[in-house]
Amino acid sequence: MKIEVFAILKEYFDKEFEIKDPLKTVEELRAHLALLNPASSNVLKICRFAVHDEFVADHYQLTGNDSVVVIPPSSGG
Amino acid sequence: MKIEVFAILKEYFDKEFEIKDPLKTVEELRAHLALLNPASSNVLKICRFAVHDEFVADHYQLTGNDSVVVIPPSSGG
Amino acid sequence: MTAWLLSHQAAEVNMEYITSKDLDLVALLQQSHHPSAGAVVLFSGDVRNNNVGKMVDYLEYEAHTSMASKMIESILSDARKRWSLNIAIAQHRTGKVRITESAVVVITASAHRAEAYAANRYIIDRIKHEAPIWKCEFFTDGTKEWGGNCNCHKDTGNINKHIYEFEEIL
Amino acid sequence: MTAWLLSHQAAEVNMEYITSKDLDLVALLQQSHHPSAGAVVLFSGDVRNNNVGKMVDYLEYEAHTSMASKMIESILSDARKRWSLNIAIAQHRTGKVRITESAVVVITASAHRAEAYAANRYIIDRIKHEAPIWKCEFFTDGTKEWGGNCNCHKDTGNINKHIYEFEEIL
Repeated sequence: MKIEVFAILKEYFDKEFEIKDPLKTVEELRAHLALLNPASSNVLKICRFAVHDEFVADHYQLTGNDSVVVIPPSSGG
Repeated sequence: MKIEVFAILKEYFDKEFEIKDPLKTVEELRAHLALLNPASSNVLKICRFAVHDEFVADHYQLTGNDSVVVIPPSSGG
Repeated sequence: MTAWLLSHQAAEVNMEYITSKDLDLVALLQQSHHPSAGAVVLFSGDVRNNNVGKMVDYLEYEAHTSMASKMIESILSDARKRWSLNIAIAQHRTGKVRITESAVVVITASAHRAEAYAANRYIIDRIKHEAPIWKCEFFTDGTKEWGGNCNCHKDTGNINKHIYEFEEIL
Repeated sequence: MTAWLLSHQAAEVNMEYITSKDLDLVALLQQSHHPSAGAVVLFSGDVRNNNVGKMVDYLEYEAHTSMASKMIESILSDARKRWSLNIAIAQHRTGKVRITESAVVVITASAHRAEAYAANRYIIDRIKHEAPIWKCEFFTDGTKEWGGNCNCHKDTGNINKHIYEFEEIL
């Protein structure tokens, strides 16, 4: 699946990258990313995930074709 | 003394006029104006009075040379 | 840097608090950005086309100019004491003001937004209750009425005691 | 009458909620006077020259444009449901924003001022907490930091539950 990250997450990951591992849920993806770069785990805990421009919950079922966006807490304004 | 009125009071009095009667206090002036035009008395009750650009209390001592301004409740903005 | 300093001072020192000219909201807003301010709040009191169920044609404002100016200056000064403000300006118009035109403008700027909102609300509430400025409403049916008086004395029993909206929210 | 109607619709329908261009506060303000509105409130979130004790050189904003746009649209729609508003617009900038420049603008207009202030505060609070927009602070000492995150989850225990400033004042 395709992953896109924003803001501070770009200090831990490429802006966009592929994950080939067969991850079933957002929860599994969050854990997988934390393993890829343990320094990111505190931020990842408070990130939201989105598919097709909609936020998805931890139990959301991912497919290999999904494009997943990882959204850190807002700091606009 | 010279009297100047504003806003709704102009419907009851000239904008500026002289009072020759020997009025001693703001309280007396307020009563005097209400006698001059009884229709104005309800408005006069809630007016503030000013001399030299400063609000003055009911017991303020007037002199014949004073210019007194009669200030209805605000309705700006 | 010099530019904002000069215009900032101009806004506060040479401000005409009462004017019969159109309020230049654009010029006032443009000079209200300040390097230490993260928040700017502008309030414009516009003339609207209806009041108490009647269609309004236009308003006419009258002021005791010298007293109203001193009072606005004093209100702005109180606001600066109460909050840490980088900008605090206010201007009220007199004479004929048409629908959608601005009768009064208040601009506040501060480091954080809570102060800018609160101070802005405080300033406009006090101007409306206390400044010797009056509006006469001219309705489309040809009638007119000196209106919208502060009626706080009915609740407070004292023509010098007001009930301010900002007190409910601070 | 036609002029404001057209510009009013333009403001709400064709509004770019997220833009990399300078925010045109003047144009937005000028199209925010409405015949039924007695109060216009404009908030501008400006970049200030210091934060957490450090001198700021400039900020850079990043957004998930499509999600942030939808979220701003939804926040404005919620505000219109909650209050009777004649105007409700908001725009956030991305890219490099310099000191005194506006990073975000919110304009509300309503018949009376209480609604315009409250709705304005509601909209900016929700944008800051919820919209996927982030700032990176570039300090004059050469360091940079992704900063000012919403930290509500520390108090609410839920990354989707926020503590809004507007809730304390409504």
